[in-house]
Amino acid sequence: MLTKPAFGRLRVGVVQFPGSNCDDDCLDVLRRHYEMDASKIWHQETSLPKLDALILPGGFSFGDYLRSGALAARAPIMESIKSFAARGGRILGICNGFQILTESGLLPGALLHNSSQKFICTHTKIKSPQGPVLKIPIAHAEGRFWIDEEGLRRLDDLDLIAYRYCADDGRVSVEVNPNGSVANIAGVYSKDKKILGMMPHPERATDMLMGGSSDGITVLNDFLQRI
Amino acid sequence: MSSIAFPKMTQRVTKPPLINVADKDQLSALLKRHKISTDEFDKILSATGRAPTLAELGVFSAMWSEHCSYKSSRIHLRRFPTKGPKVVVGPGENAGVVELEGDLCVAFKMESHNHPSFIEPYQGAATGVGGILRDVFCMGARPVANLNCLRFGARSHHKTPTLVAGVVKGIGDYGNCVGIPTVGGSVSFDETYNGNCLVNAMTVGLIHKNKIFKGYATGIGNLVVYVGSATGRDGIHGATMASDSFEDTAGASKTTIQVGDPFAEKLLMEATLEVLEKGLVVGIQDMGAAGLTSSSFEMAGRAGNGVYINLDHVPTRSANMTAYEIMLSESQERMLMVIEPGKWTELQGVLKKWQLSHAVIGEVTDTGRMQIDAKGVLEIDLPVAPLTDEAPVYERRMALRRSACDESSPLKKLRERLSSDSGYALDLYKKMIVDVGSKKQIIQQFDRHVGGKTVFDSERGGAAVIWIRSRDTTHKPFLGLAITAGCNERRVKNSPLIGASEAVRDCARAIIAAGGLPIAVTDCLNFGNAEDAEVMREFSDSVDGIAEACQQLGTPVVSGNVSLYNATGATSIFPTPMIGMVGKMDDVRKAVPATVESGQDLLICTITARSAGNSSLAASLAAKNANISPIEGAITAIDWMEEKKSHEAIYSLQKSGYLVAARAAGEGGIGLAAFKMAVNSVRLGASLEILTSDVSEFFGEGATAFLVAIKPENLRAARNIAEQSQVSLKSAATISRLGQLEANRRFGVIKTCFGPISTEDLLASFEAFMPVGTT
Amino acid sequence: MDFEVLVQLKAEVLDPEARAIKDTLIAHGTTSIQSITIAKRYVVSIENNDPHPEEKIKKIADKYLANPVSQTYSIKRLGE
Amino acid sequence: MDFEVLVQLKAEVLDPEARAIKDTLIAHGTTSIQSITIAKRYVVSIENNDPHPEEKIKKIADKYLANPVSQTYSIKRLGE
Ligand SMILES: Nc1ncnc2c1ncn2[C@@H]1O[C@H](COP(=O)(O)OP(=O)(O)O)[C@@H](O)[C@H]1O
Ligand SMILES: [Mg+2]
Repeated sequence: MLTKPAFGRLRVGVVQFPGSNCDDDCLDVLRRHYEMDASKIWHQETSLPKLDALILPGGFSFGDYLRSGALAARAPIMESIKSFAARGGRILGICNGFQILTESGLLPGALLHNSSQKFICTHTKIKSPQGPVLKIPIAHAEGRFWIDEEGLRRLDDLDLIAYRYCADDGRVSVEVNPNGSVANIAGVYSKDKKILGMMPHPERATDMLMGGSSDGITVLNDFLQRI
Repeated sequence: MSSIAFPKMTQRVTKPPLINVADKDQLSALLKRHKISTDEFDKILSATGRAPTLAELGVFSAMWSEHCSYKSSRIHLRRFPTKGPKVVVGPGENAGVVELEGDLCVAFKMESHNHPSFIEPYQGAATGVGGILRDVFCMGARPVANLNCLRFGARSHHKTPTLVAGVVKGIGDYGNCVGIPTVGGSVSFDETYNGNCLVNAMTVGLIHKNKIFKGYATGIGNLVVYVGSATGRDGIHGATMASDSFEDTAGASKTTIQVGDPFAEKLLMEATLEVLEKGLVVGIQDMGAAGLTSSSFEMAGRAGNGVYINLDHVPTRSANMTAYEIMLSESQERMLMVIEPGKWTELQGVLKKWQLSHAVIGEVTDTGRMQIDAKGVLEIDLPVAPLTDEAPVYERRMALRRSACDESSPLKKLRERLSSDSGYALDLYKKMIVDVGSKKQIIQQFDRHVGGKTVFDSERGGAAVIWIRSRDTTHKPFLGLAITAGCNERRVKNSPLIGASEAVRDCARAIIAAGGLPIAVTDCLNFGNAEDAEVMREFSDSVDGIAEACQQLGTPVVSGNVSLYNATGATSIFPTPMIGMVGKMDDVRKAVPATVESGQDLLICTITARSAGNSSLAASLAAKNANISPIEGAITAIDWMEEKKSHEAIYSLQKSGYLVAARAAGEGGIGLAAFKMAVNSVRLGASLEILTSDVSEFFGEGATAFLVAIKPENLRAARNIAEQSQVSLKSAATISRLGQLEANRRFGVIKTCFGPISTEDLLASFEAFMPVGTT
Repeated sequence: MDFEVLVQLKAEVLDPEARAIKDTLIAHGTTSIQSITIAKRYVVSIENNDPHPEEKIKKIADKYLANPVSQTYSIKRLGE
Repeated sequence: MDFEVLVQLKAEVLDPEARAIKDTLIAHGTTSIQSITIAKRYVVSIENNDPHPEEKIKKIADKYLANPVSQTYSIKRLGE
């Protein structure tokens, strides 16, 4: 496992679309916690600087009009992001970032309106197959992960389900599914596991003062460590 | 090209048609539609020196409207204390600004959007949030928190469910998208609001003292720039112009509802903050109520200059818009900027980056007049001052409301029944709990965490706590804000003077309970018909009550808003002076929550000033739920000496580190406050036992200042500390971990002197707070 | 019996979504788009033995599907 | 030239909005409702002098208006 200063040498870019609103929050964690020299990348850029990883932050890119993430997924910068991915670059999409990744086909499935039909902001517990139960908040209106049965089987077989919503004790059940996601899925990996998309906001749980959880650091460490 | 000179209109094709003042019938219809009195029209004539054009009449109507001119309230508002060592910008600007630490300041304001929200709850509430955000960011402040105070009619009223669903979704969708956390507020239901719901939105932003921008159209020859969404026929003020003889010029259009576009707002906010940071503008103001009219007149008025505008350059969304329509449109997400010509190119660069339409539409002149051309016609040519500083001011008639004859008898009966009939008391207690309700269904629709600064939000009850958390190292690293807003309208109805003071005091208590130091106040004064003498007396008394409390607490009023005519037929709403307060937190790590979140054993104690007034059932939540109108019964004036002692006690207790939780005792007496404090631990399986058996203490409001939760072993020490401030600290309830016997219960139990309560059902009704409705 | 209910914003009411889609399409280089409007299309299927299906669908549209303040609607019976 | 693009969730994807409306109607006593489906209807107007309007609208629908993972769409040219 890399140590904090080693993380600090990573070059991570945070992509800013019009309507992104967690870009500064992500940058803040990278700079404050990891002491990285992270920077924003404007959506109209057509090439990326030299980077180790990219974060697509949360927010309402292009107002979430059409479908959330849909218009951003077709923005000029996405071509370079796709080639970055093709070269094996690491990408983390959080909330709206996750929606952009599914809309652009970089991740499987789709994110639909919550089954409650309402925006939901709450603390959830999530869990990776082997990892501990983590307390991370969500805040979205379109976070219901959907994929057809075959797709779900593939995710399962290839171990690509990154996080599921679970109870305090780690059990996965419908009662703790906040948005109606298939199989309580909160986050998934791409086939090569280099791209991660998740609805919960790890950057909003990086200090005990923020709603009493710093579990987001575990999520970010895990992502950065794979670089 | 590094600068641009505005192309002036040189050739005017025709003269504008003037209103025919000789046709008395037509004139009076026109004036009625514009809500202009004959006296006011005489003033218009003497200001213009001729008959006005239709567009000019529209401008007068808008600028002299209650909303823009504060004509009925102005003489009263002067009584507010507005100065203080921390005040940087007081009332009169887009938002008030107070110093937090060093150069770091807080800008904040509250504003009403009651009427539009009643007509179209979703868009009404959404555009209300948009408007208040612009008021704050157009000064250069970055918004860090939103709050909202809502009042709806009775839960059982047929309109209520749709209004609640629409308003809450509207607030959420707008604030969430712009990315400002909604961290607090207040909400209640009462039949007084059946025909007039209240939607008051508040925004708090951070700003540096030397980077505060104001709405001044200074510098002759500077350019007037329009920025943001195109203008449509949205929410055009006053009546539509269907007057026969003016059909040709007025375009006889229908006004359409205002639709908010939070995406456009987010872009406008980023662009505005960037433009201000780069110092590219001299003056700036958002186009809020009365749109281009109020922004241009007010900017000119403040600077004592004139402005020339050519409306042909204004980006419009609809075809063939008339001068009248463009000037009075309330299309959302628009800003008016005044810039030096040399800054145009750089400004354009920023605006293009944020995809905002923009146009130079005029320039600052030395005429002291507003001159507006459209399609070759000088549609408006008016002196600025009569519309701004010299707008009419009224001293409306006032009369004291006659009070009910035998004030105390229903209350006496209630007290007796509560003391003798424990089944009734228990039922009333449960009713109160359900009436107040968990706000979960509302607050879950609000993003409370975006920005990464939220320490306590509505989830923990009480005041919200925001951690400044900037990269700027000139202030303390854990510096923060405590913010709260609300008002207990039943108590104001009971006594406007005392009730309004209490609203300020209760905000201060919430902030102090969280560990903050109150700094300043904003308000939103929602009242009924200003031409009803009793309403005006309520208004005046409320102003005095707020003024008194602000004086006592050292928290000046730095911004605010008045909403009159919240009335249906002859019935006005309860006087509802909503108060928003901002406090300073030196160290957010020491913030004290208002709720207990764990199953540990704790004592809940009351903090009561020794000579505090008696607990009173008058206008209390108990009375409301027993269907006793708040007009009956009396509340006692605040003893500020004693009040301050209780504040001192809380500060000392905080320093000692004994406080696990603290909250203002507020509405619903000790019974409700203890429930609110413990409900989350009851959910986790702990039990709450309320020890108080005195009905007045249990249900009554007024005597107890705070409730604090401490570890049982600290009781004695805590009591000593309280006594040093000459207040008493008494245990009133216990929270205990579940015992063996109750281990398989899902929730803990609540025990009261009236008997135990089955929490399963109670919590279900408590959480089923919102009347179900669709948007 | 199937009815189509088309619900649309009143003319001249701002539709920020339609505008954003149009602007983005143009910004991404799609040419010759004149306008985009968006409506919601409900297909409500009512049992054949209902005595007054037309009245019923009108009531549903009025009360549940359209907001009279900002929207208009039209009803069409879909081919058998 | 106006085209209608109807975009709808795939049949196997739950539409909570349609379900909620149906449930509400039934709860409020409206009988004989068999089903409700919802689609989004875009009307895209393309300049008359565009050489390949059909191709263009297909591309817009494919690329923007519908998400192939969860939605289907249909295109219809609207009467002159
Ligand atoms: N309309 C609202 N919007 C946002 N937060 C709200 C609203 N109404 C109430 N709240 C928040 O919910 C919490 C609980 O409110 P309330 O039931 O009045 O209890 P408390 O006595 O803690 O204020 C508070 O933190 C308050 O700020
Ligand atoms: Mg409250």
